[in-house]
Amino acid sequence: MSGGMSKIVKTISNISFPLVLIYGLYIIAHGHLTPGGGFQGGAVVASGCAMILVAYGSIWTMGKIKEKHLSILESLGAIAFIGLAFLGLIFGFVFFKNFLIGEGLIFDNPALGLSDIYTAGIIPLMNFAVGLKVIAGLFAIVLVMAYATTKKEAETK
Amino acid sequence: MIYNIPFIAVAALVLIGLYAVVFKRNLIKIVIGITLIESGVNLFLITLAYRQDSTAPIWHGITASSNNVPFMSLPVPHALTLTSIVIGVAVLALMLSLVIHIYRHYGTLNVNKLGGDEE
Amino acid sequence: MMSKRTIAGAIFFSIVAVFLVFSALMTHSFGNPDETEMDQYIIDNSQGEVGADNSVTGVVFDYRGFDTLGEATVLFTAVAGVILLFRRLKK
Amino acid sequence: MNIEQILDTLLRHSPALIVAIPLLGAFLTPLISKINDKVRNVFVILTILATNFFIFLLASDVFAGNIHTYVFGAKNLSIPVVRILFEVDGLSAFMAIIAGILSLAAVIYSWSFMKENTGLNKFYTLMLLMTAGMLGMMLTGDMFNFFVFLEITSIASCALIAFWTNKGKAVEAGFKYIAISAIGALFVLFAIALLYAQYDALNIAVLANNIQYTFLDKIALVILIAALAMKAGIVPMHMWLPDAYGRAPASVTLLLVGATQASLYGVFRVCFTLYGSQLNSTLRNISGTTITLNSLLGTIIVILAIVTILIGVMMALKQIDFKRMIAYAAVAEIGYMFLAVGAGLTTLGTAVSMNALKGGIFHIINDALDVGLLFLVAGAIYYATKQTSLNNMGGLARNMKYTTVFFLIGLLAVAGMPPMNGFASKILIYESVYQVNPVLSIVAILCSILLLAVFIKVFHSAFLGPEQPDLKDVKEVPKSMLIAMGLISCIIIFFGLFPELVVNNIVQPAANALASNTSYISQVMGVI
Amino acid sequence: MISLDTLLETFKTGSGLWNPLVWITGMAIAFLIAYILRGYGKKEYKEKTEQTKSFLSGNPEYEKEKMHIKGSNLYWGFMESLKWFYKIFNKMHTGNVTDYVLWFVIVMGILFLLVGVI
Repeated sequence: MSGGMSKIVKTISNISFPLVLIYGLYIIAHGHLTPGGGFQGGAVVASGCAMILVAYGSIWTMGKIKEKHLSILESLGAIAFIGLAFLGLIFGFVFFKNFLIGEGLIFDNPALGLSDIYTAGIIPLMNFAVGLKVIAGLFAIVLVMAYATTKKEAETK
Repeated sequence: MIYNIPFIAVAALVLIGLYAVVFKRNLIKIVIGITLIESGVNLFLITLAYRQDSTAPIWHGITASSNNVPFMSLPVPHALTLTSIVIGVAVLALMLSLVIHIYRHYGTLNVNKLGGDEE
Repeated sequence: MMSKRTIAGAIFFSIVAVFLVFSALMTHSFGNPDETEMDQYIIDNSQGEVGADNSVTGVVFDYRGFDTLGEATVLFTAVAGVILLFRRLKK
Repeated sequence: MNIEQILDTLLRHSPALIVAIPLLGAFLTPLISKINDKVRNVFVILTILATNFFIFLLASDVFAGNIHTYVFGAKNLSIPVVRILFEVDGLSAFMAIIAGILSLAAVIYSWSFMKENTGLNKFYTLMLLMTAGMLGMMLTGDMFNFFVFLEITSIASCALIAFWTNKGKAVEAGFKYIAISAIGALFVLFAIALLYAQYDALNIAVLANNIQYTFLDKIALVILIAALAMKAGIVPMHMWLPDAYGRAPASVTLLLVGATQASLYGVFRVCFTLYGSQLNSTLRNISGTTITLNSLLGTIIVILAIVTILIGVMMALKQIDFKRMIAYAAVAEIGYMFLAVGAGLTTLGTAVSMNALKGGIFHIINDALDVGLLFLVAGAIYYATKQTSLNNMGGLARNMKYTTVFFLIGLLAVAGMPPMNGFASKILIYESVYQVNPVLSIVAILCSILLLAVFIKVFHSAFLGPEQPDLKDVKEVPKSMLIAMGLISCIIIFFGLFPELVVNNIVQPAANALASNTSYISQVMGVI
Repeated sequence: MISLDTLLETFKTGSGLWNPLVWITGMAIAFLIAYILRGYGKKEYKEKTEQTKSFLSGNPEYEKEKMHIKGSNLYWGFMESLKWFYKIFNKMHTGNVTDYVLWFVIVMGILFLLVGVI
């Protein structure tokens, strides 16, 4: 696995990776309307990244992206998530308040004619934050474990 | 009574997992047992959510005011199952990485051949 | 010849098994739970209060949003733990 | 907006902020640590200090007698309770104080204790996450949320136990801990699902309001008590505890003590609050003597506690590894709390019960401080000599004067010698348990004497005696470790000198919260 | 904050006979008595005579490092007399995850029997 797999696998994964990516992003974006959400879509995208990892081998992938960048990305997603909760504390005076719904800020505002759009307030934003977090997190786990094991094999060889 | 077959399946899953943890000697099998227990608990939560001839709790294109509102299954257990699945993934990742380290140190996965806790 | 451990394990394991299966039989019959106050409230009001068509997402991110924060924290913890375990030991 | 209003606002939001601030700090730590290490350490310490400020702000108001509830995502709670509540009564605030003190000491201690190691960014992140998990377990009023925070605590502490991955035993201890805690947490979730299946509620107060003690409730009660007692290290489910405590870095062990007591808090919460409405219900009459639920549960807990004390002390007496010995002593100390609370449960509603509960709860904080101080001393000795086995030590008192003094303080406190806080709580336990059954009290006193013998052994073989040839160039440990140990020993001596003050102001509200759950329920359900 | 009479309260014996002043003064008196007795003994003590040398029943005296009793040698008699106890409990403590879980199952079964039947 250290050297990656055959050319067929690499080509197929190259072709199918964007589709997986788009499908996962679709699931994340429609989390409040259709089945799915940040975690599910993030898992889909992370599995796509894991496919690339399996096809090209962990050493090549580690050369492309380090796990510390992934952990930075993940903590950014987590900070965005908890930051939205703190914004609820600031705007809605309650921690985790869905401050875009029913507060007449932007949505649910008859004057703007946006009252009957089911935008779910901050839920899509939270979905994106969690999606970013799950993508980075799961891919970091898979990458680190795969890299550690392959490095061990390379040492024994 | 006979309708409780899913719950009996839940009990069976939990018990199989517990059996694997108690009576198996291989660390990987122990990990598999723990994940079996976890999937049993998740199955329990999901079966609690089901109501006879009910649809998924999604208001697609209808509102509470509109007529022919469908009979929906319970949404809370779905959310709990989602949470517990993600938690299970996290625990599994950590357990497997510890198993990798143990294999590096002791060169075996047999529980009896590990160091034990008595010096 | 079974060891003492196996015998004790079998006995107590079967006791636990009997009680768990009994509890499975004692649960409300599959498919029709009792009157559910909390879930019915969520089903009826999630669209209006949260604005999400998907009631499950409404529960996950609004009604029980703090659980979701904890869940995200669990994933964060696992990633930190795995990276910690596979770190380089030399400076 | 004057200071009064600001304090009032902070007080209203403090239950959420106590958990949210360490979480935010943990999420920010990977970014902060890009700057440099000193900034990161200062940031972590400041985060813990802010958390402690909110903890004491909240506790000072809760001990005045009013229960705080915080609804996440809504201005005021609605019936049915669909949102997650934080409900802080005397017991929760009491435990939160313990967690705050322990985490502060642990973070200060690890500044110089962990200096030589790599991967410190993740280390501090996990420390903060573990603190947040403990605090969430202690403050939450929602069963499933309790499970989530239980998992956060277990995962973070598992990764920290296996911190020294170049040692096989540390990794093995980490695997044992994660396996045990995963199984325990999964069974807790199973019990929560059983409760949800019947009452369609997850809030503790709502469940406690309409719990019926049906067959499924019996199953759930047993599973909850067994799983949480395993996490709390009750004999015979204690065996993961010496491994985990003995192999982890000392500052992590200090936090593990807090995590163990959070599980202990879970047991008490389940027995006294969740099933509190049914405690007086008669189960059956056997030849005239009526067996009520509280007597049954109390007897079970007392038997477990006596076995725990005996085996913990006896096993501690034969250990030669310093940290394992303290770990077994910690098992015995947990047995004392269980003994007192079980005795209080058997005789619920009497003056004896109130004294027993007070003794047990007072012993929780004393045990956390004493055992924590001893673990810090063990870590200091390891830092100075790189030895853990008592056979390789000797004459350390010559070079490590302050450490010796701190060890003496911890020794006297753990063994329950005056004028330390261990005596103040143990004599409460002895007195009240004696009125329940004299034999229990006698066994407890004898085991306390044996506990003294255990640490006399450590004191003799590690600190006294001639200077060993390979320990000639041992230095005193750095300042931050001394500061952490001094902080804890100051609290120990203060509690030992003014026990009545502590009992009346801090322990009494917690004991009242245990004794009756009506106020806990009525806070959510309105006046019943 | 802490007023004076509350501090004085703590010196009264509340629940539990607990008075730090009594204990501390008692210890001081004990130390005083010990010091006085030591003063008596000091008169018969002569420097640089046979008295000061330690006498190991005629054997030569070891050097200082060897005189230290190691941790595992302490309480030898106690361990020896309780060999049977420690034999059982060392067998119980197999550092083995599956055994730990087995103990959990055993306790859960016993509690099931106790709580479920009664």
